[in-house]
Amino acid sequence: MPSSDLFLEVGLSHYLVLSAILFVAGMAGVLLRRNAIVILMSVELMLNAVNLSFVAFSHYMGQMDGQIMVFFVMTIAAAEVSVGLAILVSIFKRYKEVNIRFFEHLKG
Amino acid sequence: MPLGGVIFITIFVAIFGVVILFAASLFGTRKYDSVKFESYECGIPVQEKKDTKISVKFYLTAILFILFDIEIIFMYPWATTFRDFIKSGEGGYVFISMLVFLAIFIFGLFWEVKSKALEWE
Amino acid sequence: MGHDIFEITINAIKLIVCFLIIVQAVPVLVWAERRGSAFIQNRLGPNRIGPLGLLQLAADAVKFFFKEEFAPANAVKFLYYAAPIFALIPATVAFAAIPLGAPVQWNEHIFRLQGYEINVGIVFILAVSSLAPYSILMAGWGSGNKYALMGALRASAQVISYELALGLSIVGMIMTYGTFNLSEMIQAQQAPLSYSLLGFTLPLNFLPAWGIFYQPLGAILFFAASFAESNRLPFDLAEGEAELVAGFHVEYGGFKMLLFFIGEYGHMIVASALMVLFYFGGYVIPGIPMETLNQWALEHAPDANFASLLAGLITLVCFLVKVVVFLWIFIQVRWTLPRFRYDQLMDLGWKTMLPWALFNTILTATLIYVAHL
Amino acid sequence: MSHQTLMAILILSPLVGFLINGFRYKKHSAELSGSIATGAAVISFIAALLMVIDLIGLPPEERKIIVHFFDWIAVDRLKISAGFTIDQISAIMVLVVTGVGSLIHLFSIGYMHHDKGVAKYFAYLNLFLFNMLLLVLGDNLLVMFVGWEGVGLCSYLLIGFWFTDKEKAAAGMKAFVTNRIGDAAFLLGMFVLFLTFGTLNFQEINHMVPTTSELTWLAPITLATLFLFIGATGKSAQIPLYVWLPDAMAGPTPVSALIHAATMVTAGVYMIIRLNPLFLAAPNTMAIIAGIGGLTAVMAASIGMTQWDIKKVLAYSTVSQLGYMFLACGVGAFGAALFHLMTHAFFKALMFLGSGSVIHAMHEEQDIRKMGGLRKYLPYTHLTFLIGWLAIIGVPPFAGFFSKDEILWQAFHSPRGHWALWAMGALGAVMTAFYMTRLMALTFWGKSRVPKETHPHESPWIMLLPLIVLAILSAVGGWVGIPHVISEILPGQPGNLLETWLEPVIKSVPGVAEGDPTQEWSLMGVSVTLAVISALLAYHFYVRDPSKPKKVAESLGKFYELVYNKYFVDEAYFGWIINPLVSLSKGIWYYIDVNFIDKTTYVVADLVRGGGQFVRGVQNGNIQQYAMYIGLGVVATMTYVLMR
Amino acid sequence: MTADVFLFWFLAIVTLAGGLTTIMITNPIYSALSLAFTMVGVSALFVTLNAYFLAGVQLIVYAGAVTVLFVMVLMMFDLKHEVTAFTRGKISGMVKSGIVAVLAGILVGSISLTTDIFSKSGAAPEAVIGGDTTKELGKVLFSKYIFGFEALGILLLMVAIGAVALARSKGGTHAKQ
Repeated sequence: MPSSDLFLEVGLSHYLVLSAILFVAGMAGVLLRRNAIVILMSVELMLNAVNLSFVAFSHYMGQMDGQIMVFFVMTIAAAEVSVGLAILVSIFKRYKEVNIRFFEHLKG
Repeated sequence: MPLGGVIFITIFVAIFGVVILFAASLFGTRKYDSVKFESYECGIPVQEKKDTKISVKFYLTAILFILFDIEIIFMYPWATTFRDFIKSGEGGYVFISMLVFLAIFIFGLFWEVKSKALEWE
Repeated sequence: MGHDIFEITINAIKLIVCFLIIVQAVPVLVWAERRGSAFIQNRLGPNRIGPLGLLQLAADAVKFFFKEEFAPANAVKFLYYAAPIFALIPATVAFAAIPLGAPVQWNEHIFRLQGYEINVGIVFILAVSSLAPYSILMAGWGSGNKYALMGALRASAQVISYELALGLSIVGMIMTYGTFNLSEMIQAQQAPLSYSLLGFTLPLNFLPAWGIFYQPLGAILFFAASFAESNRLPFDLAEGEAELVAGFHVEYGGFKMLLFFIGEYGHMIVASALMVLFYFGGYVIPGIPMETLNQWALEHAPDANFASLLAGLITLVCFLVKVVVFLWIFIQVRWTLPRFRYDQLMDLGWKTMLPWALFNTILTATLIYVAHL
Repeated sequence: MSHQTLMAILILSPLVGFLINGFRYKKHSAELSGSIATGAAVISFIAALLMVIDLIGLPPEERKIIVHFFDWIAVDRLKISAGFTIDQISAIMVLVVTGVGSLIHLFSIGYMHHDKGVAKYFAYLNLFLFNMLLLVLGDNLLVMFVGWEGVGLCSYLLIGFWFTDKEKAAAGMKAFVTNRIGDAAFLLGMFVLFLTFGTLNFQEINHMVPTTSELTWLAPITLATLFLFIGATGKSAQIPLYVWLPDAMAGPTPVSALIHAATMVTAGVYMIIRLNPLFLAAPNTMAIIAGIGGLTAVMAASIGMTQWDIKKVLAYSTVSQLGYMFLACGVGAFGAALFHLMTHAFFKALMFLGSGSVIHAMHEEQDIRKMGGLRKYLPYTHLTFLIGWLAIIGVPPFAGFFSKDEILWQAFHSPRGHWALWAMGALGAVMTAFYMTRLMALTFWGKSRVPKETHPHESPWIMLLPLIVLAILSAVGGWVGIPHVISEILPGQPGNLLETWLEPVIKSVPGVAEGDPTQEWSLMGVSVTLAVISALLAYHFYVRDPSKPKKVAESLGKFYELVYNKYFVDEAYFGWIINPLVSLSKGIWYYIDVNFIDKTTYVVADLVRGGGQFVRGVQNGNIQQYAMYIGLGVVATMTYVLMR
Repeated sequence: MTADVFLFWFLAIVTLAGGLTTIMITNPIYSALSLAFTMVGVSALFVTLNAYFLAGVQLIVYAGAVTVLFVMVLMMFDLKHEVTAFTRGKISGMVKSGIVAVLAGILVGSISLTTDIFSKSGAAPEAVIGGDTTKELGKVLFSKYIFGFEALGILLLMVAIGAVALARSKGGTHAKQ
């Protein structure tokens, strides 16, 4: 892509690159943060990034399937957060701890 | 383009709020003492620790809200397209599949009520 | 390019006007509420400043402006100051999407009497309103006060609980109109009312085809849920003076408090406007379809432009009158009903309104399906 | 009604029954729960019947009703639809499953009358039926696999139905775990098939199978069929995975009849018949199947001769009969396998239900040493059991004769067959006759050994009705597949209906020669004669002798020598033939079953545990580290994909 | 630079800023709030892609429900002692950062290398869905994806039951400090 177009015309690749950066940012959060809740949030960030690329593909390829997938991803993300936070709250109630490194003591 | 309008009004309101709060702070009288900065707890001496015991119910409500909210949102596309489906002759199929979905919804709600997850006190 | 700038300017002005309507409506509403409540309770209410106490609101504004500015020591400063501003945004953004009157055609330009036209209007308004808990939670947390935090949690739990009933109660309505677009909904409500089922038709031509006649249960549920959404009595548990002092804004005073007020009244206005839009025909005058009105305006105005303007203004007034009726119901209810207990509130939301809304949805779907058999 | 509606009713009716009974799982009324469940099964059966009648109306080459409900999975090449097929094979199967299933549901109403969890029981039974229908009707391997897993689950739930008894719960667990081993292999087989053919649809696979046979061992079809066969040995209780079936008798007896005799355990055979062109293309696999089948038939029968528990005897008998079916599959006689599957479903369900009736009458006593002479207490049960007995030992013209004989003949005659296979089959038949007669003798005939405190009583009509229906089926069910040599001498010369029916869907083994009628007659004669002799022998030992020796020895001192001599022969039989045979059987049971096979699994378990200890260091509980491994994997994969 | 392009860049920067703040800031509450901000940004990006209904759903579900839940839980926890924000281990931290950087490079690189496949010339203009996609979405959802739709209903039911069971597991009904 010629550099003059880069800022003047927006296409699929712009959205994809944005989505990729968001995804990688979320991944960095998952890998590097210590607070379990923040890790869950980073997972949400990754899912959002994926959603963005789904919608972008859907738009530029003229198919609805991508948007449906986003719908499903959102549902599953919400389910995941519900269960994840429920587990975190249970652990927090017992141990007053949300550090992810603490969780390795929970193995049986 | 509505999106631009939305962004515009959002920023405008935010700036308006900031400006007006700032302006109000310029005009107000200022007579500070240490008591004034304490948290207001009905006049009794302030407990330093925010020793709040918050019922898990709040968060349980929020979780159930998310789940039911999504189920409701699933009904929106159905609601808009239901008449179109009826016109194209697929109404019965879509109607039944939604009834199944609603049955799941109702079962969930019924279960939550029965399991006393929605009881307060 | 000049054309673009013209459009942008017009839109910006429209948006600012929308915002100003909300802001300016608040003192009027406060006055109405105080006078109204006084009459309900056999008192006089504010009557000293200006005729009928009308200038009381100006005096209040000035008083708020000169209040002392401080934040509690425990407060998280950023959240504490940001919360009232965030309280304003959802109501304003949602209000700007509501069509206030018939579009005005001036030569080749069409001016819609709304901030912006959004083709998924209902979803947009619901989405924006769903952001309301943030302001509450930020205020509750930012104040660094446990009463505030409790109030915030209660308020947000309440708001989200009733959002379910609210969202579900309009599913039937969406099904009836088959669209998310607010303007199309108003269009659909112009025709005379007639019920048709299994090939039989019951024409009731003297009534307009308002949503209320198709969705009476949905309308009641929606209205009740809007009370809870805007944290008004009998649902103002968050403020429950006896238990929580003043809820999440216990630490707020002066103009910050006023901004919360504006947000709350803004919600009320949006809720009333939506009630009118969904169930009471929007800006259309009852009994007079838009064609008749346009015809009438053409006969009484110098040219087509002014006729369109006239029609727009008349519908705007009509809309405002309808909205005012509902605002008055809001005020009337506030001073009539006692406050719920918190468990009663939650039970009402989850165990009464949600099942009824579900019932309404299923009933509507069945009727529509049967009607088309 | 359209086929789609019928198919939906057929499949969903048990599911609805399951849901209804599942929601009222705490209710105690056997009548109501049972009626709901039985009603669901009967509706299913009627729907199946209507479909099959439609099917018969079609011309033979087009006999296939395919119903497509929705696309289930569509990822790249993997396109799986929720589609169901009724063709000649599944028609028989679906009738057996729903028909016998309905009868067993009916029987259960009486049998489970006093049980507390009766609604739960019927819910499981309906769920089983639903899953079995998925398995039978699915038009691709994945849908079949869903049913396959589902029936395994139901089997587990029902074996451990009285889970408060630890042993019974353990038996359920054993069945589940053993089945899982097979299921894993089944999955592997599916993967290989998908890699090879790019589809999992039965029709497409059967179309795509090359006409030439694969002769090497590691070729994809041989590999796939081997994996699938291992899966089948798990589900159908063949060597080496049969160990769970005898233990599975811990479940309620109707369950044993439905799941562990008539339907579920035949799933492996059914799968092989479904994919018969595929298996035909892999002669090596076929040889293994035949060998394992024959071996299982003999070994299980020999174990069956030593058991004292009425249900255990029947269980080993089931394993042995399944061995016959695999033997038939292995020699390419798929039609015979399906035939035997059907007749076996009739008579084995009959015998299990009969044993249920006996157990019911004896107040939960299962030891045949404490029975005897029950004929006079349970006349109808005895009569029906008798028919089942005649059928299983292969007395003409009962059902078992035709199917078993068909298998034996094919084992000898088919190009993939061998005289040794025939010999194994015949030996199995002889032993079957012996232990079944022994079972009959000890249970119904001879002197009563029933303890005084039990008063056996005939079962209620609701339990007898299924017995009678099944008895009729066991008697006449074999007439649909009368071999040519016999039909030639019968009046009217009835054709081999089953063979004609199955002809379009069953591929025959390449190089089948016309059979020699004399040879067929003589083989038939040999096997039947041997079986009858064996049965008479068993009758002699277990009915006549046990009472005679003492009486004769005490009262008739002078003729003692003569009598002694007579008994000396018998003792010799006992000492030289029966006891060695019994101890050999016991030895086989002890050394091969308990010591060798069980121990082998322990060794595997130890290996896995040791490996686990070694790898455990990596799994330190640090979730972020796991995430890091995932990230590394992603980076590596992406680099590989980009570099390629 | 047209309005659309301007909007994209504005939203992209805003969204990225929100996302980065989410993972960088040490106070979890600010993290959650900036996550909400990111969600709103993504929703606006959906609007630029004509996915109006999804944008609304994104706001309702993510910003209005999921992130509110995060904020509520954080406020309930009232984390006094701040958890060490980032991983401490030097080697693993370096490896992790390395993975992130490499992955970012690979993704962005491969997207820009394959850009000509998807660029404007590649996709025919009429293939780009214009206007209102909401009804289209409904139609596809309720015909092609009906099975997934029902399955998700059951998933949500299971999660509702599971979450209640988890929330009521040991530890009483009150969070203790």
